[in-house]
Amino acid sequence: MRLPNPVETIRTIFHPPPTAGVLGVFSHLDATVDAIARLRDAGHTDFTVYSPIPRHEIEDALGQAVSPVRMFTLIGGVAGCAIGAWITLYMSYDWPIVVGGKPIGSIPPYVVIMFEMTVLFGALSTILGIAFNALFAARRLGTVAYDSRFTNDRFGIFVPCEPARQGQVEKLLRAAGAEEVRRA
Amino acid sequence: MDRRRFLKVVGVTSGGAAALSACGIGPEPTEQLIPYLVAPENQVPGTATWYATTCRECAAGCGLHAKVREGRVIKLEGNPESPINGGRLCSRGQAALQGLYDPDRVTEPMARGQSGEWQKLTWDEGIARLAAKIKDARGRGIVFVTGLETGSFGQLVDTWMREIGGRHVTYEPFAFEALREGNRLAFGTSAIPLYDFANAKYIVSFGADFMETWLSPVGYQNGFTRAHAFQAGRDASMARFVYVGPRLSLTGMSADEWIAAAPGTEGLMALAMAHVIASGRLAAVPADAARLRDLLAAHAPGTVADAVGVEARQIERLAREFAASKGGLAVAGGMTAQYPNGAEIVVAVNVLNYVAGQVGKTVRFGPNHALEGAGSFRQMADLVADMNAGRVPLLLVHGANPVHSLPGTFSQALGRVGYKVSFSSYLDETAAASDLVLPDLHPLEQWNDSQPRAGVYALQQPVMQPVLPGTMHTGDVLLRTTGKPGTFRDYVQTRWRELHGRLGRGLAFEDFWTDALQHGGIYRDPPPQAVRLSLELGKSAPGGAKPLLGWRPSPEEPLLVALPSIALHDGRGANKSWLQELPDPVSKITWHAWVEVHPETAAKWQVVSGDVVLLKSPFGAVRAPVWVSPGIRRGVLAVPIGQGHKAYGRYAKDRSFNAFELLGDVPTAYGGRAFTVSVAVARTGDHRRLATIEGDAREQGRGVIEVLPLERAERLKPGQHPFAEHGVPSYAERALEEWAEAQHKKASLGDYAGEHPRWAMAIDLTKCTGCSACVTACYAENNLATVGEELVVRRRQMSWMRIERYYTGGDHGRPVGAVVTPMLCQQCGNAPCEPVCPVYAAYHTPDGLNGQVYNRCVGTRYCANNCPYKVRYFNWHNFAEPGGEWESWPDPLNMLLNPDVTVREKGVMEKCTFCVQRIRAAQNRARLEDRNVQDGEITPACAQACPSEAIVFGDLHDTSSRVAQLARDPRGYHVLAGLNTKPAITYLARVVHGDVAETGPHG
Amino acid sequence: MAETQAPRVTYDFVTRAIARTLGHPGKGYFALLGLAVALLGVGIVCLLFLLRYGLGLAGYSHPVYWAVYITCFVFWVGIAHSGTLISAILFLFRSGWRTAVYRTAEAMTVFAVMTAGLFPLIHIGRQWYFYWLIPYPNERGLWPNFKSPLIWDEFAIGTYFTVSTVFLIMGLIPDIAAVRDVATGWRKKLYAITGLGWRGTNEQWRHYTRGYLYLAALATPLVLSVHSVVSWDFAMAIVPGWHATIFAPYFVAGAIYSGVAMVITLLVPIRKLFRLEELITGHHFENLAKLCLLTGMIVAYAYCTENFVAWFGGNPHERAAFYYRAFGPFWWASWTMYVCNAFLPQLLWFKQIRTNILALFVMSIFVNVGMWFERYVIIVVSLAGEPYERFANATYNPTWADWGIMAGSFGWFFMWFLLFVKNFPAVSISEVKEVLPAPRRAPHREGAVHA
Amino acid sequence: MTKGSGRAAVGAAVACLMTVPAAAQNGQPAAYQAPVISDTGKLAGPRQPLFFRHDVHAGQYQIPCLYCHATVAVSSAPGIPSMQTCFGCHQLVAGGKRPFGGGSTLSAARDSAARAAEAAEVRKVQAAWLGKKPSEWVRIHALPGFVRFPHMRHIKTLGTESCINCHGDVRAMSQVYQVATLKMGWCVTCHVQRQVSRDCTLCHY
Repeated sequence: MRLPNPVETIRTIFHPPPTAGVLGVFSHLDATVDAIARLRDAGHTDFTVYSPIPRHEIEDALGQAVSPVRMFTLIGGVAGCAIGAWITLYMSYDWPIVVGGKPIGSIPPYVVIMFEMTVLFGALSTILGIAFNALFAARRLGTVAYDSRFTNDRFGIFVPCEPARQGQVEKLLRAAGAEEVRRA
Repeated sequence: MDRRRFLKVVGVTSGGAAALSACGIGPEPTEQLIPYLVAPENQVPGTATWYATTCRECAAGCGLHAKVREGRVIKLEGNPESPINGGRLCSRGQAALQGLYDPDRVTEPMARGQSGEWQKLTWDEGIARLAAKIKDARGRGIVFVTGLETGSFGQLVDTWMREIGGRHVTYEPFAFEALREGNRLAFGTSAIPLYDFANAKYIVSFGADFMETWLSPVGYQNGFTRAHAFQAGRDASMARFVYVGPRLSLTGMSADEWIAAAPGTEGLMALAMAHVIASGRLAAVPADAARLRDLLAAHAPGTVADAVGVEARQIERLAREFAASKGGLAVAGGMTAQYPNGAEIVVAVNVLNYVAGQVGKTVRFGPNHALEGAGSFRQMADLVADMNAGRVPLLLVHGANPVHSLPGTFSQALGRVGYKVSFSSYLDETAAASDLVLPDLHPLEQWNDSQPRAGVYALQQPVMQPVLPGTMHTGDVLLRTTGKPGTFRDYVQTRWRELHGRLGRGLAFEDFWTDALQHGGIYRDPPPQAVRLSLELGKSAPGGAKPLLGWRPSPEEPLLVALPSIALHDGRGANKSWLQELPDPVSKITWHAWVEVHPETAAKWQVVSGDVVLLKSPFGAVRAPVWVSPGIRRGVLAVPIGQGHKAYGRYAKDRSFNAFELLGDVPTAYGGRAFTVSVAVARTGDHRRLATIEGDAREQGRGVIEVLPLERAERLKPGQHPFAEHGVPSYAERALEEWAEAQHKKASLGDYAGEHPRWAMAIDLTKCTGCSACVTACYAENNLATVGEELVVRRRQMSWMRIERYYTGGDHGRPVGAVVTPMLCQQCGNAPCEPVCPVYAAYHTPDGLNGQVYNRCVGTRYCANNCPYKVRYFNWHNFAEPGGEWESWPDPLNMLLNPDVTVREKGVMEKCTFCVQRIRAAQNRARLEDRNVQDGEITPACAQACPSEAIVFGDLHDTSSRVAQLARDPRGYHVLAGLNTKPAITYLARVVHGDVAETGPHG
Repeated sequence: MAETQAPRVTYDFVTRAIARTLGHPGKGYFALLGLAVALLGVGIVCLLFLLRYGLGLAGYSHPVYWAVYITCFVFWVGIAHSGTLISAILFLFRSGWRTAVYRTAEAMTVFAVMTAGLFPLIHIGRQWYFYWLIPYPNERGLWPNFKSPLIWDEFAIGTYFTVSTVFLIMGLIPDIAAVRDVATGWRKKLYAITGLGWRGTNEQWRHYTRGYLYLAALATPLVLSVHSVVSWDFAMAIVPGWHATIFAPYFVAGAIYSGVAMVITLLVPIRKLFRLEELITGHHFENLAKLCLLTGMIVAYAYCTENFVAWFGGNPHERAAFYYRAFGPFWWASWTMYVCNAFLPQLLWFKQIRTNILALFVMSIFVNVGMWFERYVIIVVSLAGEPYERFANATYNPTWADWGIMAGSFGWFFMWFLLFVKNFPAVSISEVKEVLPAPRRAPHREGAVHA
Repeated sequence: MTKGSGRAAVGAAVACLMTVPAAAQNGQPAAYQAPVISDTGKLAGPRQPLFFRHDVHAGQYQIPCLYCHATVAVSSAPGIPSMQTCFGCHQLVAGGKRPFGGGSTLSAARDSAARAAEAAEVRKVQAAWLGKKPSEWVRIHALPGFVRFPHMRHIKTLGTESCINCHGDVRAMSQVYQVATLKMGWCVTCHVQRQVSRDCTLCHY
């Protein structure tokens, strides 16, 4: 057998084959929300909604669960605090040196370090959480149709579905008020 | 110890390496290790050897111990066996080291060429040239000018001059002619007696600065503090000291009472006191004092009070106290009181001593001072006359710099001299003006001897081989010129053989000689010499008249007093950076001269400190920066002597002004030189920032210096602590102590667990005079950099030991006084400097020091900000960089670096660590001998040098140690104790007679 | 507030208006950039001299061991504070007016911290050993001293720099994506990469908004802590004039005060330069002005407290220190600070001043100067004035080395800032849109919910 | 990592220490015969002006270290022997007559050549003495200027055979080279192991 061409493999990773489906472009928020409701009624679950800004109308309509990012923050913060406590105390006792007649390991000054480490690690792990969840682990990122207006002033909904059912979806979206619908 | 072998050593050897490894922070590249060819005896690499010799920086002739490491002498300390200084040493003496390693020394013989440029000569050429010159000048008035030489060298010169029909003039700018003449007038002998300060009960100084340059400052200061120190329980515990003079000098600052009598009238005051004593029969007045009746009658306090400017009551009081003390001592004849009538003042003071029956007690003739043998200023004047008259075809100069001390006249006269030969080691003004320079060895490289005081035969031996191979001992030069056999060493020895005959006490000569070498000389007590009032004295006082009022300064022009600088003496110290950077004990100014002006006078002239004024005397004019000081009499000005060199070396040249230029060159009646002159003062409009280390002249009641009146001090019981912090209720006290205890427990880990010493210091402010010998000692011991004038102006001096001088009184009619205290690292128990250091460079050692790890320091300088005592110093530049702009040890000065102390690099904080290197050395020694360090075994450099023994060092945890006892003394207090820094230094409050001198508004 | 917006301000308008600022820069821009780089050059030259010949080139004297460099350090750290305050705290408070200004403020924060961070390194004696302050395992087995406020500083500033940087980048992502989709040429490539593939899907927004919220929640206490720690560099020392309990709040207020002033100083020209009058309105400036007034009043109060306690406490050292401040040789510095920081801002009580942008600009300059002098007075004058030991006190004169490196720091700061505003959206696109009425078919009450 | 290596070094040093006194007692190294060195280029350590063989002097002939480094027990500096010390023996000892380590394997020619070479080195010593030109040794164990190392205390505590702890077993070195790093971590590890103080001002002042 022949080895897979590495260049090919990488391309397929970064440019996966497009997902089949329908893309609706909306110019109005309420229309988008309406469309979401209709889609959910029609039993569609895993469609993607584009919006230039975050709106909780959309979030509510989608009924999403709370983001898991908060766990990252919590764990990061706690870890940071612990690390802060550890380095200060360990490093003090590793080579005990008296300064100003103070105890070798004096907690009050170390609280400052612990606090700063809490914030530092909390923040960094939050970033990780966002990047991990939103940018890399986002479902079907890059495989679904996209329109550059979505970051400007248009809302969009992409409904993945096999060509056979695309007709209904188109109809549904138009009915909801999409100003433009195209197949992908 | 066999010197010959030592001098055979080839190469300074690994000493050089040690010096290198002491330079700069950071590992050195691989270097060569050059072994000795022959290992010298009693020289252990890495361990110091000590040699005894004699200090030749002034006429006092203190005994020295020279510390030698790997063939380099690196420190000078006093020789404890010498009766002159008893192991103590002043700044000038310690700085002799910098004269030895002076980077501007003349390296080899030189002669003036046709076009006046210097030409190097070989010694044979040089000596041949000298011999030739002598041959054709023989018998036509050859003159040899030397400093005071009371030993073999002086004798050699004398005999030689006699042979070739020349004359030998010994010239000391401070020759104390007034004192000698005064003694001659009073007692018929021009001898200078020994003044027994140590056993005096009441001391009155009429302008004698016996702590600065007067005769034998170290010994006299030591004696003074023995008498003046406060010692609980000692009967008549503390002598009273009254200082009479126009200026509050260093000596005056230690006085219990300063009386600024009208200049020139000190004699009247002394006579008035004598009058009171004699007329009141207050003391056992000697019978022959009756001859003085007329004289004294003419000087009743009431008669002289107005002239002196002191109330009669005060004079009477002083007289009564003086007599009642049964141990009065009056001294006079300092340069600052060397008026045209200086001799008369000395006579008057002699009369006072005599009338009080103190002559023979506190004033002891017999162990007379060597200065008796010094030439007089008149001889110098005669010489100048001869020179001008062209009667001097050949002039030889050694150990004197008359061109500087006699600007104008002498240098002009030099032009009329046929040929001038200088034996100076440096290219000073006189050497620069001569035709031939035959560089002498430094006294530390020389064989020689001297007799600083009758009965003291001090010996000089070379403590190291010559730094400059191209120099030669002038004694040897003379011997070779005259074709005499043997070296000068042999010459010295032959003299000592003769001495051995008289004082040998049956020892074999070799033993006698070795013994003398080891002890620095032979010390004997000469028989006391009885003196009686001279017969002239009565006659010289035709009754009624005021014979001793010979001279009064002109009333309209201010009188200027030229004062000898404690650091630069007559200017011979000017090329030593240690002495230049040593803050003047009074003015705290470094590197330049100044003119002292009384605040009221300054206000009248509208000048402030730093304004440059023009001083014009009949003899010359100089531009001088003003320093406004309450420590001087209204209408009197004072300028220090010693600066303003035109040559002499990089540190001395073109620095400030030469006070000698203002002084007259006409001998006074007593054959001396008046150090006072009336001047006209004009503002120049210029201003300069003084290179001073003084921030505030007033202590402002910050509790830095505590003062106790004697009555209270005597009533203090052990256990009392008048200076303890008040205001904390006892329960809080207890709570605080428990808390501190808990803290301490949590800090007793690792190296800190178990028993450790707590190194501590006690400083007795009653003894400390502010002479600053400790400062120079610190420079020498700890490789402190000198930073130069510009940086001192920016307050960047490196002195770990800062002598703070605060003025007291002066307002609301309170008498002006001054208090001094040495301020050094307090080695706090709870040091504010330590916790702020991010890298533990400043930390607490188990034995209670504030360690400062130079190589760990990154230089955040946070510690210095947080030090309330401000005793941390920062290396703003690289002071060790060879050839660098701020180089502090230009070769060969770097040879005096102490290899036991790291030379700090740029960007590093440094500070006093109680000479930790000495502590560790002592601990190593003890460990080798399987014993503990004994109390008193460790002496920091400052404590070792202190002429008044004010500093005591030891272990606070050893309750029997001296320092622990002093720490419990009721007089003890901690500076800024309110900050809870727990300092290791206990200051013992200064005890004063009379009421407390206010230290400030809150004081 | 939606009503206040002109109808022509639509989503599209916002995108275009802000994308336009990223166009090809003009002569004026390059002139400014050149000036900044020149200043930086001056600073670098001075620094090289300092490294070669030692800190002695600067104006330090015996008791004044910290001076202009630390003054600049605190000054820049202070500047840094408003950024995170506006972006984080006001974000939590949901105050809509922040959206137009927070990006500038945040960028300013990051670059100010970058500037501030240099000074501790410059001012230490052996700059080449700065890394000894970092706890890294080394052959000697030595660790830094965590009891030293300087180490706290190191951690606080380090954390602050990291967090404010990621905070800035987070906010940028959707906007970069927005400009990516309208940009052309090399910029499109640049934004395609820096946009990290943002498309504004519901998934992305879901995590993004949450994460942003938590970041803000973390940044808020951080802001307060950082300048508190900086203030402890002084408050933990026993120098009279430093050793005060009010220092932390006093410094934080001062920091925000100076920061807001600097925001005004920067926004006014940017607004003109980029013609963003519709987006950054007088309304925004007035709010900034109010913030200025508030913090300014706190600072003024702190001044009063300091002086009152010094007098009332009766500690001779404390008294002397504050007397020296007001009437000693540095009186001019002290009174500059009192006038610029405490008296002048009182003008902000008048609406005419608050709404007059030129007046605000001038005022902000004064406040910046005043706040620099506040630090100068606290650091230099306290050290020179009352070092406990009367004998050791001395004056202080800065030298060219001080001024040169300070000038360099301004060059450094403005260089980065100018580069930023020309290459990344200086005003947040998505957040500005958020406070606009969303496009709807049916009219709908908006603002009430969001503004 | 660095710390670890330091520990390893000390471990080794300690091991040596324990073997040595025993060896000294039963005079074990008597059997030791220093090898013939034909090519000094291969040897570790810097080339010295004079090819002084510690392995011959201290190893083969068991001359105690203190014979030449006389002050090590009383002073912070061990002291380099004066040329006089060298000449003291070498005015009698011409060199090149010692039993060679593995000498048996040498051919007669190479044997005599080697002996000639060693004798030549000895003549250098005599020349140095007579010419009053001390040879300039290249320093191998150098500490930075800010470190104080009191040799005598270490000798006092660890005994006169303990030199090898830091200098390696020079008795087996034909040319001396640096064995221990002599870096601070290395010193400290030993101080910690032996539970002696590691206070900074023991060495830094």
